[in-house]
Amino acid sequence: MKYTSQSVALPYFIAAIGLFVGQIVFGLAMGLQYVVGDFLFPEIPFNVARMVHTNLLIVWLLFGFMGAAYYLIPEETETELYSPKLALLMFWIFLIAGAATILGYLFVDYNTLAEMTGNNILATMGREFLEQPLLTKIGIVIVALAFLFNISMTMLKGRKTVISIVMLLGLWGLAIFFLFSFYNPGNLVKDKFYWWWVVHLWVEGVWELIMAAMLAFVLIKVTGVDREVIEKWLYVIITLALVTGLIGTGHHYFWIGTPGYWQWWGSIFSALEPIPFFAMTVFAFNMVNRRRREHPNKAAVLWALGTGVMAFLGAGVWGFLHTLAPVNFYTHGSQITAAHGHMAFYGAYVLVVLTIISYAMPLLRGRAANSQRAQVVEMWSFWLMTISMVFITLFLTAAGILQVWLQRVSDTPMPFMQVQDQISLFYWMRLWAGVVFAVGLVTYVASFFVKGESKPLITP
Amino acid sequence: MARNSGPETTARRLPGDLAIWFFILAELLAFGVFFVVYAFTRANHVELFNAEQLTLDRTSGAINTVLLLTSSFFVVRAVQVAEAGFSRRAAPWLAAAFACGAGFVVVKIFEYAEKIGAGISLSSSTFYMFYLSLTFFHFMHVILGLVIIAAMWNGARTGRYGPGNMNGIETGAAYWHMVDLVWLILFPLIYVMR
Amino acid sequence: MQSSLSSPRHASSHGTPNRAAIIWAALIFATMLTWMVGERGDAGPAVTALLMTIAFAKGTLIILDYMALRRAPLMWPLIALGWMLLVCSMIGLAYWKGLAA
Amino acid sequence: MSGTFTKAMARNIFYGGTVFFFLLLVALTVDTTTNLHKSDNSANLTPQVVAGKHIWETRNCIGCHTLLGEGAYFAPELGNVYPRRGPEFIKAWIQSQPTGAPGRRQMPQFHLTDQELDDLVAFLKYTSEINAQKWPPNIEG
Repeated sequence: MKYTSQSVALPYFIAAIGLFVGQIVFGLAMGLQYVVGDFLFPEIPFNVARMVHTNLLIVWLLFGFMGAAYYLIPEETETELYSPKLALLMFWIFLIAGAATILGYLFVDYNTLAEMTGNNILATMGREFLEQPLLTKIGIVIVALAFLFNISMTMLKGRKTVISIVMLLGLWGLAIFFLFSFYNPGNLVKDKFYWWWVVHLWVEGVWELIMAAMLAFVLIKVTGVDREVIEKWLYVIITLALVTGLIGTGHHYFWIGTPGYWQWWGSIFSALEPIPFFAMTVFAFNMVNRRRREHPNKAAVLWALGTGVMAFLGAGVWGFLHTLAPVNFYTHGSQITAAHGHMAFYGAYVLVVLTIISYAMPLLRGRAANSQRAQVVEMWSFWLMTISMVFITLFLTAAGILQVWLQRVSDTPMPFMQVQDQISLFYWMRLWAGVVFAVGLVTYVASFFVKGESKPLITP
Repeated sequence: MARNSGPETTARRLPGDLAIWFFILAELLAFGVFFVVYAFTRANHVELFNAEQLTLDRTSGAINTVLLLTSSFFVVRAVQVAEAGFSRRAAPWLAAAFACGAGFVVVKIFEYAEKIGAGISLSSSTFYMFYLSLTFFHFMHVILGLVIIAAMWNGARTGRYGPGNMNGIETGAAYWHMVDLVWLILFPLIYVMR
Repeated sequence: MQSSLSSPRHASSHGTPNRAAIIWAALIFATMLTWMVGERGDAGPAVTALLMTIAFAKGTLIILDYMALRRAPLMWPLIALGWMLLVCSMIGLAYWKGLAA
Repeated sequence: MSGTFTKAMARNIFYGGTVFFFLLLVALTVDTTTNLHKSDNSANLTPQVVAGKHIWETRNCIGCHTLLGEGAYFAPELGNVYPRRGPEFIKAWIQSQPTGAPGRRQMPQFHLTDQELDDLVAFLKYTSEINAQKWPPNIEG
């Protein structure tokens, strides 16, 4: 850590990990509800558990992105943060608002929550991933603006590197496209159309800028490869990501009442979306192979390489599997979608946040790297979580293929619930893979408490 | 930046910036997939495609081909002149290239106006969907290319280019030739071949 | 800038004006050929093959000379020509499939 | 790798390419918006349908079901539930929840009034008449 204000990243990272644990607890509960339908009913119905699961994911990733920005922007711009106090204040506001929202989901009837929080003034709730009450949405905008103000002011007074510019572009894009969450027309087709301007343009657009910038930052640090080289490739990769991803939005416009031409535009451009992910993998391995130093933090290198590979598999390959309109006609809204969603979010965004945490956390705790023993535990957690996620994805894919076959392709299609019974074996296996994932997560948290002789921080 | 500093004049060298070549490859891939998808979709609707293809104006398509080819030629001349060390003399060539490209845009707008006037849209039929999508996608590339040529013209006029500084002009030229290249397939595929 | 006087060694990748003009004439001639085929309304496998061959030939000239990949590292002209060949032959294949249907 | 590769050019291409493809997305969006009335069934978008959509949202139905394939995958697709089950079955079904069958997936009781049930059914009817390019493949959704 070169600048004292970087330390505001620490609470953000801790909160991120804490909420991650919460997300997985609810994930396990839902995994069980898939096979034991009345588990926790009526206290926590599936729709509440799912809302908590997905909203916690989004919130902890946002905590991760913000923490990453607070950590890397001062170092990149070579100046102290504009206002560490504002950053800490926003941390508490965001944490309390987030926690209040989750508690609201759990302890207040959703309809009552909607009435209490002004949903009748401006109805924005009840749409997938955007279930947050109006007040929370406004809170997110305020926190995001204060955060962007803080980061932008820091950048204005310091060095403007490519990594910091790309990171900032991504974060600004994130805030701007979130504004579409306030647009909820009565026309369902329009509602769905612009809903994707938040969801797709986040995860297959501006978030990729954030991810690439974070990865590039860690790669510069752990490999010692010339900044010039890494930044040029950063530009090329994000160009490819947006060139394919922007029109790739069309792969969500196949069957929601939009004109038929989206089937062609969406299929063609989203078929190219794996290319930037592949480029990112090649780039990460290339930089590590050309490394000019042996960084003591081996775990961070592992997370970084894992990000490349798993993002390519989850977002690239599993996305491509069902992105072509003739295939998607059968797979749309099936367990195949769920399989892709799990591995893509894990591979691209969970791993990139864990990468920066793995790199920055020891430095924030005053050491160059954790002890050998702590790193071994951390790497174990990587393999446990990653391998179990691969299995979760494979089991869901198998469930999805069977579901599509029985319910949609067959000459004598079966009703939904009957099909669900047929594929419950795969749901059980998914649940067990999820348990292993949770074990991996516990291992991960434990790695922070493993004692041992850590590498001392040598200030250059 | 060891640019052309070696004594060997025969060394193989990629003209323009590597970054534009990645972009060109991505574009060629997108166009290529689009073309092949068109062709295979046509195979399932031969009558429809053959009938509606006749409503296209082949002559303006051919004129546009000539305009793009001529424009490309002018850009080559501009690059040659700049390479010989006469940056300012490259400017008129680039202006001529721009004029040809603008001519393409005008012809295309007339073509679109005629089709839109006839009530044809992206949703009219599979053929018109492809015709409008492919030509409009290409059309936007021409517009972007014109912006780039204008920037190159400005650079040439201020004497920026020369044997020691060819990166900008070669990069823009490579992009413009790519716009030409895809049209060379697009024209016979959509306007002529039945 | 001064050094450019003393370094006339810049590897010219872009051929001569005459060569560029001759290629331009060939490209225009080929375009006229394609246009004439269209006006005559010719169709059939031979015409498809002819038009795709013309397109490929024109593309080759653009790639090798105008884009100046002739003197680029071998990988680049091969990728560009490979793309051209692949697209033209896939289109040919699709038209052949259309005949059978 | 011979030749030039500069950060400035990579940056220009990033900005140029991004603006280009974003404008293309905007152009397609404009076309979609102007032609949407042909497929979005907005002719039947009555105040009752809008009220039904509000019920749909405030009961967080999307947390279990899919609607035109989007949502959770825990419970049946409802984009075509209107032709699949008909209005009376839908209302009776909602009123009789939860089934309480041990080990089976449970749907909460939402205590909807008759008016609210009618609104919701109107919304589901409107949704089923959206031209979704023949999706889903069959009546089972």
